[in-house]
Amino acid sequence: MAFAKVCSLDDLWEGEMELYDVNGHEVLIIHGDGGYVRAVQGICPHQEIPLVEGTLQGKTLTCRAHLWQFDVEAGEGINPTGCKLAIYPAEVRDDNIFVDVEGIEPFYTSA
Amino acid sequence: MTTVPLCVNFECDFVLQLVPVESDFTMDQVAEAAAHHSLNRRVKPQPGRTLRVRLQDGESPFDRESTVEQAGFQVMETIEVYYE
Amino acid sequence: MSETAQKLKPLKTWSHLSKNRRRPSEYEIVSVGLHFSTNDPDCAWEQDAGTFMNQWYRKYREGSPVNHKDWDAFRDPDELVYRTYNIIQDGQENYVDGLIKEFDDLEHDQGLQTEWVDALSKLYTPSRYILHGLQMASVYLCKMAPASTITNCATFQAADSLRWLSHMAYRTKQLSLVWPNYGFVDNEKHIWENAPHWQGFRELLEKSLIAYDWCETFVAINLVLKPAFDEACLRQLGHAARRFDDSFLGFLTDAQAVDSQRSRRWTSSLVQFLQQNEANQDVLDGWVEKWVPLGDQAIDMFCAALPDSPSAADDAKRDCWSFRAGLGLSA
Amino acid sequence: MALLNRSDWYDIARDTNWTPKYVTEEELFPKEMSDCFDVPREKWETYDEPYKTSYREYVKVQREKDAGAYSVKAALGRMKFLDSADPGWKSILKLHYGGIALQEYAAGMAEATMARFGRAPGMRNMATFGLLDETRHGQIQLYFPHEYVSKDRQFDWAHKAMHSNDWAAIATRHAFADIMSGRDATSVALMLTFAFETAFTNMQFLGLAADAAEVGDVTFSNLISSIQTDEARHAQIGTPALKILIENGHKEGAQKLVDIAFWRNWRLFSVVTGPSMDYYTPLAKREKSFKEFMIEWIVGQFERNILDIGLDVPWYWDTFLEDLNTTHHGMHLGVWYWRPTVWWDPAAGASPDERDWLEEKYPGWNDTYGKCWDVIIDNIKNGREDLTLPETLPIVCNMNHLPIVGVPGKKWDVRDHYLDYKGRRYHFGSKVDRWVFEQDPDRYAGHQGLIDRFLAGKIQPANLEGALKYMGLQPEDCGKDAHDYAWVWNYNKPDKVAV
Amino acid sequence: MTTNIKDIHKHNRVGPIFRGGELATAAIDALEEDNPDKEFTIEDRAAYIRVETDHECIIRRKTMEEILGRPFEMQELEVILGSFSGQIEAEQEYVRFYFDTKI
Repeated sequence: MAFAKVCSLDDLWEGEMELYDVNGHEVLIIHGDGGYVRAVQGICPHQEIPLVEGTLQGKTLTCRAHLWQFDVEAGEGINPTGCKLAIYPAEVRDDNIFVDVEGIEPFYTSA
Repeated sequence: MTTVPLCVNFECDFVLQLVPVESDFTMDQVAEAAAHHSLNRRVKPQPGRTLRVRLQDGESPFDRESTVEQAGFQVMETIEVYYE
Repeated sequence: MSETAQKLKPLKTWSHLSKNRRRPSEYEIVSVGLHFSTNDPDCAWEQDAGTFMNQWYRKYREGSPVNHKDWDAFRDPDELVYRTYNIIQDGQENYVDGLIKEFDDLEHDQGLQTEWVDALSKLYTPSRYILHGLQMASVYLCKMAPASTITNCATFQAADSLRWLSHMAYRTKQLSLVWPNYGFVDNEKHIWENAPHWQGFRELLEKSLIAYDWCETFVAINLVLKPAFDEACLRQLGHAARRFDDSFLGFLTDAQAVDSQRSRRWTSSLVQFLQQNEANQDVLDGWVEKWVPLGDQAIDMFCAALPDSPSAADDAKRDCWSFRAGLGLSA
Repeated sequence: MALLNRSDWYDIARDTNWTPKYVTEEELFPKEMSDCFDVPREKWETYDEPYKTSYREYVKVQREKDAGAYSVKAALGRMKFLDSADPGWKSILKLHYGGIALQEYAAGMAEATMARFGRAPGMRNMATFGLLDETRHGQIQLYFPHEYVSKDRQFDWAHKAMHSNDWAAIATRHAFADIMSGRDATSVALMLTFAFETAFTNMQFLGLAADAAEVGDVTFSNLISSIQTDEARHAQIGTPALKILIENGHKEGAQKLVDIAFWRNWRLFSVVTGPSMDYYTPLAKREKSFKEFMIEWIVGQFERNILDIGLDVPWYWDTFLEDLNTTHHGMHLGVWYWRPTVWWDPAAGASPDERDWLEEKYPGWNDTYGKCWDVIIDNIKNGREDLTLPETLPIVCNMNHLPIVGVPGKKWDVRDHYLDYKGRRYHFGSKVDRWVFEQDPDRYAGHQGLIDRFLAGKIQPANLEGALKYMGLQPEDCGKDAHDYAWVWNYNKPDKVAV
Repeated sequence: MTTNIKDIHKHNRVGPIFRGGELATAAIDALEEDNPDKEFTIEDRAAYIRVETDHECIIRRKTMEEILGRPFEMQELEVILGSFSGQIEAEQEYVRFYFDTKI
């Protein structure tokens, strides 16, 4: 049931990412170079830093605060390894981005 | 009856303006049409005084009753509208 | 609330780029759609449509037989902007400064063989006229191109030509100081205007300079003259230089080739861009067929004068041919 | 052997003229593209550019200039300044970028005319650097305002203005077509580099930079003064060209081109730089009045230069000196009154304190321009904003394409300097504009100004709304009073206190 | 304004107009050193500094090097040279500002 419309491709252009509240979940929607769309947890698992303030190069997302890096495809930490980003199912229908947040919780480290 | 656009220079205003009039307008009507775009906008009215119309540099005004057609105004003729 | 509904959304970039729905790069922000003279095909510049300049643009830009539905869609594959051009070329100039200093310390010019010094005076230093001619032709292309993204490529190409003209002037002076009796500095114009081996290039250059259709200039210069010059006067001359132990010239031509490679990249992109409209293919082929014989003749005449280089002309022509053939052009 | 100095090899790099054999000299350098005076080639070979540079020096120095401009921008985080900037100052930025960025790029195409068709190799080389410079000016002046478009749609006009039929864009395009884009290489050297770049660019790029520094807009101040360092170099293309023309008996013709260019620039700057300095810049931050800056840069500096090179001052100089007191006040009043037709928010600059300043700098202001502002102020106070907005179009000059203005109030002297030519009446804002037309009527005669287009039915519907549409202005773009009339409430303050 | 506006151009003042900063300070020092018989007026307007003297002045590369205590190429001056009064002669070893005529 749970795919919800978050925004349109007019709102979020290729090369942009934006933080959205989707049914109470803070979700970072990424519309990456080449046109792929991903939805990941909005807050860095390291500390309480919004990832939207970081930078995206290719599929590598870097948090602005301590430069933790993640592969947004798999949600795996690149540096450091061993940490994870929650990935929400996302799809594009008729130029709109839909995300399903049901049953997915963000990861946090205690580091 | 045709519309004749005029180039109007209104006394004490700072700019020439485009004012369309009809060929059967009297000079009083021309003055009124011109005044609409200057008086109370950038020029203070002078109650009790009459507005007259003349060609730019014309020595004397046209009769108040004569029409645009009678005055022979060409399209974009430059006229001055001023207090008598 | 119809009023709110009609209210325009805030922009993320220039309105003309917004339709792409893609975050624009610095290159796009500052390079795309800068010519406003293309807006009215009958009157490029805001004056009487019949002025000489307006007629010129109508004839040589709007009247060109090549067409494209959106000239502003062209992109430089290197995405060069003014800022990055200077950074790159300042670095390249540092490298050439280093070469000059290194070979100067080695007293390189003093050790040249006299036969080769003579060759340099006839085959190398007179090419300042071509380098300057390329500069002139490139600025013309820049002035007339139908999109600012094409103009900018031509601008940097013109600047590159001035760069090499400057190096040539420097080398000419250096050689004249070490070898005062070979006519360096004073004799190049005479050689350029009279020596048989330059007449092919001279004919090609002069005719290219008056090929005033913007795209014909592009074909004549970027697909024929520049490749012919690069292959004959840089690469083959560079090979000959190494055979005469003049490694300095070889290093210099290698450095120049970096600029030429960049020119070929955007040249290729522009040809492919033109080919998006099938009708342009015949026009391009027609121009290539018109100009290539002049290019081949220039190579033949020049390479015949290269010492100890029997295969130079064929090698140079083959390399030019394969560059154009790789772009699907008929020669 | 020591490394060479620039002067050792410089002349070789400009010994690049040759005699064409396979094409004719006329084909290679058509008179209409190269030199309308047809000075022989060998005379041009004495051309010696006084401000020299080499490619090597150029890329190094320009890299350094850009590093300076971009790093200041990055370090100061411009967005914050813009948020707190006075609305009048924001309007200066919008006007500046929209009027200038793409025209600078177009100036590059005029540099290209000199670089291809100039008869002297030294001119061609210097103009190649000039072409690069103008590429810089176009690009950097798009890059800097781009980040503002998300905050304020009017900044879109930095790119859009010159593509539009806004009257200010038509006026700007017409002026620059006349001094650069539509001219041969020699004329460009005189009209663009000499008459414009050694004169008026100083006003906008150094004079205004002084105001910017006062306002605290360090990024903008730094940017435009950096741009002017390029102009100072390539502006010197014109001086040796002028000397050659004078030496070869063409003083009169050269003088005429300089006179035309100077006048065209003057009128344009009266609407761009004049209001910026005397009305939009916050009062406390004004370095000098527009007239004082004009006296410093144009009368004191440029006029002296004209004489030194061997020309005379333009024949209309007395008219011009008189104009310094008036024209830009009328242009400002026109821009403010027709504010929906511009892409910036004009600051009225007519509060009581500002009027005191204007009266001091321009004695008689209150009795003339002030009279119009008195009526405007009353209307706003009385809730009649409608009367402060236009219902028709001003007549624009067929030469400068700006409203035909004059002195209002007690010294009313507005007039139409018209001319009938080949069955059509042309309207001009001054006798000098009319004189320019008469020098070369066919260059201008077929052109239609905004009013001509309106009367020809090209603007539909034929009213102000249609005109705004024709000019490309959406409601969000249209100019409003920059301070939302707050300046009006400084009048009659005692009354308000009493209430 | 006490001078008649029609006479304002009747002067022989030449010189550079610099953008502010360390280099400008050095260049002004160099001007004074290289033109010992000249008096300079300096008008500082934050964004630019107008430096003027009578009829002619010169800045030499060597002097700039001495003042800055580092190698200096004359072209570096371009970074701060926003404008100038008079004519210019910009060479590798010096930059000169001058008038051909005297008023």
